[in-house]
Amino acid sequence: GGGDEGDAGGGGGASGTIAVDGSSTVFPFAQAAAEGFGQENPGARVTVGESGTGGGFEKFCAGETDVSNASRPIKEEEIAACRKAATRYAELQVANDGIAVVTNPGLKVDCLTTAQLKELWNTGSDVKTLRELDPKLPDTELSLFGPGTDSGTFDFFTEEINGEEGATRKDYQPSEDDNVLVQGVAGDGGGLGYFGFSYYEQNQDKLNLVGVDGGGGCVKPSKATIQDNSYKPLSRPLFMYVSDKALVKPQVKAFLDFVIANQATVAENAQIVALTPAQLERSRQALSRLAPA
Amino acid sequence: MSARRAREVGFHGVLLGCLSLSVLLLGLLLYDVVSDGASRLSVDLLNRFPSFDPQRAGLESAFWGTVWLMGTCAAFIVPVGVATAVYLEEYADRERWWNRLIEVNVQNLAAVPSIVYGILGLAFLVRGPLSLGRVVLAGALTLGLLVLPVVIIAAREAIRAVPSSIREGSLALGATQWQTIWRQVLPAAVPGIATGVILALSRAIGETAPLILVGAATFVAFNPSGLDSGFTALPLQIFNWISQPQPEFKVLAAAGIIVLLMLLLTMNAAAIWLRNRYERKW
Amino acid sequence: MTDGARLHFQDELARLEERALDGLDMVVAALDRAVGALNSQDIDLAQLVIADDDRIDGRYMEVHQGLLSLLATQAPVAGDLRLVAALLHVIKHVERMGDQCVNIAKMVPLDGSSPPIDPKILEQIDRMAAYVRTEVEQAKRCFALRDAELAEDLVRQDDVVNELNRDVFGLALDIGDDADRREWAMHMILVSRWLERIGDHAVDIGEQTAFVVTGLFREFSDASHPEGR
Amino acid sequence: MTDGARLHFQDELARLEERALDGLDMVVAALDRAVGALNSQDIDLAQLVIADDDRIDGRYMEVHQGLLSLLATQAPVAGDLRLVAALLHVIKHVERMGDQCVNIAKMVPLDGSSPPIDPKILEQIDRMAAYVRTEVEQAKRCFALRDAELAEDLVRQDDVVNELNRDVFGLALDIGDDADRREWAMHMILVSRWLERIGDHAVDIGEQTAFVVTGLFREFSDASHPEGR
Amino acid sequence: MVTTDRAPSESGVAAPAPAEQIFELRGVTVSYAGVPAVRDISLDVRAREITALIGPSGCGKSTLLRTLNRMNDLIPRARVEGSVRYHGEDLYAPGVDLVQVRRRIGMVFQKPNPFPKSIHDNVAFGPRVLGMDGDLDEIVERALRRAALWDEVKDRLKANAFGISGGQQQRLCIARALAVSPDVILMDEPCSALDPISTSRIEDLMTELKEDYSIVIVTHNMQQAARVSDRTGFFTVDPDDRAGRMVEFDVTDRIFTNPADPRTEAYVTGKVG
Amino acid sequence: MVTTDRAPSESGVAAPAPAEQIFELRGVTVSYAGVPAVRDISLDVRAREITALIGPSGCGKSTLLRTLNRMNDLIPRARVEGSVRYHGEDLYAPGVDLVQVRRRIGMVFQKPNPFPKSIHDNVAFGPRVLGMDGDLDEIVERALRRAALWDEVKDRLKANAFGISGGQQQRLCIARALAVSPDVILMDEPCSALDPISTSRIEDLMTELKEDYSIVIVTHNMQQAARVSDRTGFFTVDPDDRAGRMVEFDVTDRIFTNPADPRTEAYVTGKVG
Amino acid sequence: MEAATVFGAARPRYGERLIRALLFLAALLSILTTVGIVASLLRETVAFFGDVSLVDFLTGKEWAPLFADPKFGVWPLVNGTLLVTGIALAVAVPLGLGSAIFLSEYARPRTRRVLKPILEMLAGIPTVVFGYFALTFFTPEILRGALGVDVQIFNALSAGIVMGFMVLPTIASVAEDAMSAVPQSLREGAYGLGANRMQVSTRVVFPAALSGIVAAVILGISRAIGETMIVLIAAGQIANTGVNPAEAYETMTAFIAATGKGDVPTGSIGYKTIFAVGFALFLMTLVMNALSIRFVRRFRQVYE
Ligand SMILES: Nc1ncnc2c1ncn2[C@@H]1O[C@H](COP(=O)(O)OP(=O)(O)OP(=O)(O)O)[C@@H](O)[C@H]1O
Ligand SMILES: Nc1ncnc2c1ncn2[C@@H]1O[C@H](COP(=O)(O)OP(=O)(O)OP(=O)(O)O)[C@@H](O)[C@H]1O
Ligand SMILES: [Mg+2]
Ligand SMILES: [Mg+2]
Ligand SMILES: O=P([O-])([O-])[O-]
Repeated sequence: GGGDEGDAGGGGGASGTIAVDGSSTVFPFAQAAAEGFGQENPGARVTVGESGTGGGFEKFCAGETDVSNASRPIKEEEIAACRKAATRYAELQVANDGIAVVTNPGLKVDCLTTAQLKELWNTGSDVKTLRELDPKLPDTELSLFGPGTDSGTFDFFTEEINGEEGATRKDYQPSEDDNVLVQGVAGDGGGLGYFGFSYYEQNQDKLNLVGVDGGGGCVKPSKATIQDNSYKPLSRPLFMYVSDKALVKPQVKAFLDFVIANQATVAENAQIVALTPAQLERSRQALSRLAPA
Repeated sequence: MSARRAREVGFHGVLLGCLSLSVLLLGLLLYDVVSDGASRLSVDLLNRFPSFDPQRAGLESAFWGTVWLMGTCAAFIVPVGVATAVYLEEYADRERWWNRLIEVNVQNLAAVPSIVYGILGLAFLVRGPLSLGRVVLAGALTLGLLVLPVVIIAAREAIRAVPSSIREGSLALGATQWQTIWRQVLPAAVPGIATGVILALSRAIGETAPLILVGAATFVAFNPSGLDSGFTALPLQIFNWISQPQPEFKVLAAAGIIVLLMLLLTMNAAAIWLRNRYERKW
Repeated sequence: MTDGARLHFQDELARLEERALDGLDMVVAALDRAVGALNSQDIDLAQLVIADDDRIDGRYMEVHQGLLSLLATQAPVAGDLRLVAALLHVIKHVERMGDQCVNIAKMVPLDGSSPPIDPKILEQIDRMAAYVRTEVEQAKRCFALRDAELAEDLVRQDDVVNELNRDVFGLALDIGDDADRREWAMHMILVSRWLERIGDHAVDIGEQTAFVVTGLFREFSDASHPEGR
Repeated sequence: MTDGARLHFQDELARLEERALDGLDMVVAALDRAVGALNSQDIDLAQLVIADDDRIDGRYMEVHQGLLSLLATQAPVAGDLRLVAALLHVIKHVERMGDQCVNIAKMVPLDGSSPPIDPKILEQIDRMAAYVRTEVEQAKRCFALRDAELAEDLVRQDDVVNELNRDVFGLALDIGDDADRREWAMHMILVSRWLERIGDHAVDIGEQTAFVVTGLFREFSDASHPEGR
Repeated sequence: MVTTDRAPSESGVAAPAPAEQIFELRGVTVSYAGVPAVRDISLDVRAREITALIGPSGCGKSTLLRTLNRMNDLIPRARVEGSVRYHGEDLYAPGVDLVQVRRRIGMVFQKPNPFPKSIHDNVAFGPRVLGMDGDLDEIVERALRRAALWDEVKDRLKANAFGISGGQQQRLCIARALAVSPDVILMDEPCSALDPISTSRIEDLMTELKEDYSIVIVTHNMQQAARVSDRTGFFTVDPDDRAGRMVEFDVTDRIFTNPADPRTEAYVTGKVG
Repeated sequence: MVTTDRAPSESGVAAPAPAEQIFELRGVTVSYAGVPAVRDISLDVRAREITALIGPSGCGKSTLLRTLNRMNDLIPRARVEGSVRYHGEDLYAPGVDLVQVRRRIGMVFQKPNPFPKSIHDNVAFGPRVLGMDGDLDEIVERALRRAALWDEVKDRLKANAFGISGGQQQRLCIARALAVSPDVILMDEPCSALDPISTSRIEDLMTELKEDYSIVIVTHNMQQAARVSDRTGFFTVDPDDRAGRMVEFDVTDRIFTNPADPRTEAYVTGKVG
Repeated sequence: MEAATVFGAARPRYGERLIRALLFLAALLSILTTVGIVASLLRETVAFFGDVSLVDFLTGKEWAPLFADPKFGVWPLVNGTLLVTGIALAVAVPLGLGSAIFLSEYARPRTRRVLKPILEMLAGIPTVVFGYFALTFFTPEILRGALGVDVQIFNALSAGIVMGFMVLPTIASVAEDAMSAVPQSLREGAYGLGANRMQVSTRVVFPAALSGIVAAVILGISRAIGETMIVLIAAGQIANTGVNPAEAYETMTAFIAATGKGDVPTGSIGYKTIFAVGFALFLMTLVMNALSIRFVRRFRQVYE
């Protein structure tokens, strides 16, 4: 179980445990939220894990966590699992995320179309150099990097670019750890890879950012283009799921209230892309709908 | 004769090279870590909770989490490990298949990868029969089970090192078997057992994979308050920091590694002290 | 710290030495009686000497066996070993001396007949006996005290005894023609020889004393060397 | 596998036994010479016996010391120990027998004077000497062969010698009144006693044989018991 | 001609006191895992005597000794057949209390095995575990005195027992055994790890102790058996079944001067192997 | 009255052959970390003799023995003063080849220490490391025969050396030493771990070996020194400086029947400690 | 019965029996642990083999369980595990044993007293640290930089070598223990025959300590096979059937850790693979261990 029941103390006095787990993409955001919440409510004991979106849902449906972070919406199998455990839940979008496509600074490329990306990354692709995609591009032999098959980023990218979740060429170098991918691309003259935008932000000097042309011209990811979803199709929403059972605990409710109320600050602290006002409003409403009588 | 001598000198050189290379590389690693992390090494590090802001982040909760884990782990492995060792050494009749099974089993467990223990901890302690949740107790027991074979094997060796003449001497005075074990064998084996326990704990303290699998949280902004409290631990925190995109966290991670190494150093020093202090040539 | 070491062995060795040397007392007693019986033609006394020899023989066997046991069980070396070896001889001498006393006692006619006695010879025999007695006692003393000088002094005593022995011989030769007297005189020659032999045994014990003390072999007097005789 | 065990000790013990028993051969030689000298009044031969006694004494010391060394260094037990103890006595007997031979040889007048000889007595002495000689040889044989029966047989031989001794005594008594003859006869009594004692020593060696073989003490004949004499 | 045969055993050193039997073994066979280690041993151990067991390695001396205080019970597959009586009672009867057996029948081992404690605590251990009454210090002192060790250690009773010499350690082990007031002391090669001087110290002690205790000693050292014991049993390995047998049991003098069995003679004179 | 004094030593067993000196020690002091263990030892070891060193524990017998093949060089802070000459040459001169020294001066230790190899390889070890010429099998056989072990092991030369008995192991160690054709064999209590029968086997072997080799043996067992050696040195610990001294060095017979020094007498008769 | 008079009535000692029972229960826990491991692995493994045939699992040459067209041949993972372990051993065994021989036979006692604990402490460095060292320092600076080897950024070589340094202290320490335990008398015996230090070390001490050395190596193998973090971080995650160490490989442990931490939905086939691979890993270590026990025992019998 998630821990002891806490009493809903007065302003800033929420106490008791709150178990948050799930996506590692959302982790920085959840961590910053928990930290802020903890400062206001010293009695509250928030834990944040990063079991991954799938791992998070597993625990969440089993009733082990109060809040589950997710970098994608919940899937059929997971819904089934939750149903089986009689766990009912609600979904809140808490931030946005983009996937950055990057190359080694030595590999000069400014923009790729989704079609080119697909040609490069799809199942069975044996593209060895960018020149095979476009004669103007360098013919450096490529070293491909990407997240491991276990991450939400992988699922999202393969879905959006290759059209089927999990469909990808297999001779790239995957890692679950985005830092490792940064290392890989930065360390390999022919390095090309994709991963969460924030990792690009932190390593701009080592990487060359590639714009993506999803039909509407070449757009480079940035906080703004991700937030307004103009960086297509590689922008995505990030979620927190909360269960009914958890919401009964006043501290959980207080926590979620805090998250929504301070969404922008938290996102900034976490160096993650904040919600648009519209998105924020939708989440706020969703939360208040959840609020127990 | 001089060819012999030359070979001797060459061999010496090669051996020295082996050792130097080993020490050199490990020294390089340490240097790498220390030079990265030294700047962040301060008391504050231990007085602060983790944070999104690398400037403010510390490992208080991870440190105390580790302390709790180790304490609980020790409280588990010492009685169970010693009891098992005593049973195997003093009571078990090796002719019986079940006792041989236990023996072989312990040896096997010692070789099982730590990650498998993570699976076990998740399935049986956090969930399943015990359903403890992701609390100190579950983490400690997982690590405990992981290093239990180490303790059992060390304790067995320590107990075996107590010469049987001590046992016979005691029994011949009319002491019962348990009196003999409790008053003679165990006291004499304490240094060996203690060394084994410390070595086991120093293995447990650095384990990351099983805790990850058990699903220990990485952001915990409070110190454990009991066995049923959520927790994080030093290696988890270090791993987390290493995985953060901001380079400042790498420095923090290095500082965390230094802290962990210092804990290790302390424990090893204790083990060495114990070993030297009580080393006994029978 | 060393007091207790091999206590048992030392005790036992001392005890055996005492028993062996006490054997010399038994010899003295037997000697007194035998010579007394000869003087007084006392058959009972003579019989007593003969019967008592069993005790001396018993002592011989006891000490001899005791010494062998010590050798077997304690494996003595150096001074201890010399003492054991010497005692083996001493006790044998005791036994032999006992036999000589028996021989003397047997010279008392068993039929109670009184042979013709020559007082001069008898006196000489008595004097000899007295000397021999002293010799035996001195042998005991020198051994007990480990006194090599006293032991060597025995040779001087023995010279006197040898002298007396020769005197008896001379007296017996001069005894005259009476067959009975002559026979008696002949017997006295034998007695004197036996006494002399007892003295020899005593000297031998003295030699053993010197051996125990110095570890060197040394024959005080020797048949083959003129000085001795 | 066991052949080699304590080889050195066994060799040494065997060697010492041989040396000791060879001592008996020396005694036989001395005896022959002494009696021969007596018969022929051969001063040189007599001197030879006297001089040669040093060799016997030397043998005594050699064997005795060898035995002591064995006792000290090899700590023999059981049968080995009995053998060592018996040899200690045997070699002492050898030495004593040597002394008796010297005594006999000394009966040859050194001034070259020819004493009046009684052929009957001399014949008897010769017979005695022959018997004693056999006894000594038999003693050697029985000891070497560890033959207890042969050892006991010595007693029978010794009875003959004792008989002859008594005969010599009787003959000497009857020798008549001539002083010189009487003196000579007296000397012959002594010679016969010495011969008899050599026999006794031989019997003693027999006793030691029985002791080595059986480990039991047993005096074959004893002064204090009538059967023996 | 009268022969005055005397068995040397009877003319030997002081004759034993009226024979009180401590142990009576009849047809004792001890097996390990079904294989007999010693077979068919019958012998009597008398009070206030030192009984020595000698014989070549592996002839079962230790095995037999450990039968006397049921130390073999510790070995899982050891089995004792035949009758072992202690003061007339069956030592192997069901219901015999092992603790009592081992208290009454003390044991001293080949290598000094002091406990890793202070000298005092070593001696006090037995009385403590047995819950003996009486002033512990007094018991300790008495035992140490009895073992001729008091003077050497009285100033450092609190010192660790490993700090004293091997010979002193062995005497400490004897003191430890004495502290529980045993009746018999079994010693398995008690001097084989000691130098000659310590050995003779222990031998002296045994000789003293036999005034009050009965002692059974196993020793490889024939000379030792010869020196200290009153009676000696000679064991050998039967070449047929590789099990130990007792060849001869007699007063020690006799075993060493005139043994009855040629195998004993061969062994004591060093002629076998 | 002529006295026929004779020193028993000269009437003893076979007199030694014309004295060829193997070792000549003059004023040898050996210290560990500056503390002398034996002090001022002068003695001569003769060829084809067994020289025994006896004395109480700690008197420096082993130390002195190990000085003779420079085994003490292995101990970092051991120092040898005085002169040790081997066949007249300074053993401690600079430039002396330790390998040659140890090859000529073999050593056998207290506990049998066969290498964990086959019997054959144990014996072949020395010749191999020294790169000796000749048929190895022949060398091995010769050494084993010389050590009186060949018949017992010839059928299992390939078997592990641990499979044979302790006594055989010790003879194997002797064979191993013989295989490199030494001149002297040093033995440090070679029988103290063995039973009496194995011991007497080794003693026999020593007696045989001394026909061709010179042997120096350290032993705790006085009887052993007495039994096997030709000459014996008695050592004792000086109570003042706790260093060992040689009290007496003489032919063995004399040491055991009539020692010159009362301390020797006291020691050999067991009256000290 | 009769015994009552001499020895007093025997008291049954229930306490002793109770203690024995408790100790036995403690010992049983280790069995329970194994049962627990097998049970926790087996449930999902059985479910896994409901979906995937055992034959495919064992004989398939392609491992892609989470891709659109999943492939379940475990061989690439095993291959990766063996390759990395092999490289690690190639580093750790010679260096570890060399160091052990040096410490045990050549070093002065003081050097040894200092170095040995340092080595032992190094054995306790969290493997995460080694992982990052491999990725951020060893691959770029040493392999590519200093040595100029053309390796991918994730590669078996770097992971293996660094893993070798990770297990090296373990091997060195255990082997040194074994060699120190060789009685001094053996060394003296060899010196006494004129052997030099090298000959003593290699021909006497090393063979004598062989069982302990084998145990050390096997312990090293176990640690290498079971090691997760280094390979997770530095070896890459490509299920690779090749043998070129310059390429990236995925090992069994890395797969489990990555997938367990990742985004696989509970109950999906991907989720079950974790357990199937875990079970295979468990069996592998089991077999290794059985071999080692037998091996060590055989040596013990011969040499002790
Ligand atoms: N615990 C045991 N298990 C199996 N066999 C044993 C055991 N103890 C002894 N034996 C065997 O029993 C026999 C007798 O052994 P025991 O130790 O009694 O002999 P010992 O005469 O004391 O020999 P030693 O003089 O070498 O001590 C030997 O063959 C031995 O191998
Ligand atoms: N390696 C060493 N370092 C320091 N001191 C030593 C060393 N070896 C021996 N000693 C000391 O030197 C002295 C003599 O020792 P050594 O071993 O030569 O005596 P020992 O006569 O052979 O004794 P033991 O009979 O017990 O073997 C002892 O006081 C001992 O403590
Ligand atoms: Mg035994
Ligand atoms: Mg020594
Ligand atoms: O941790 P994820 O966001 O990749 O599921």
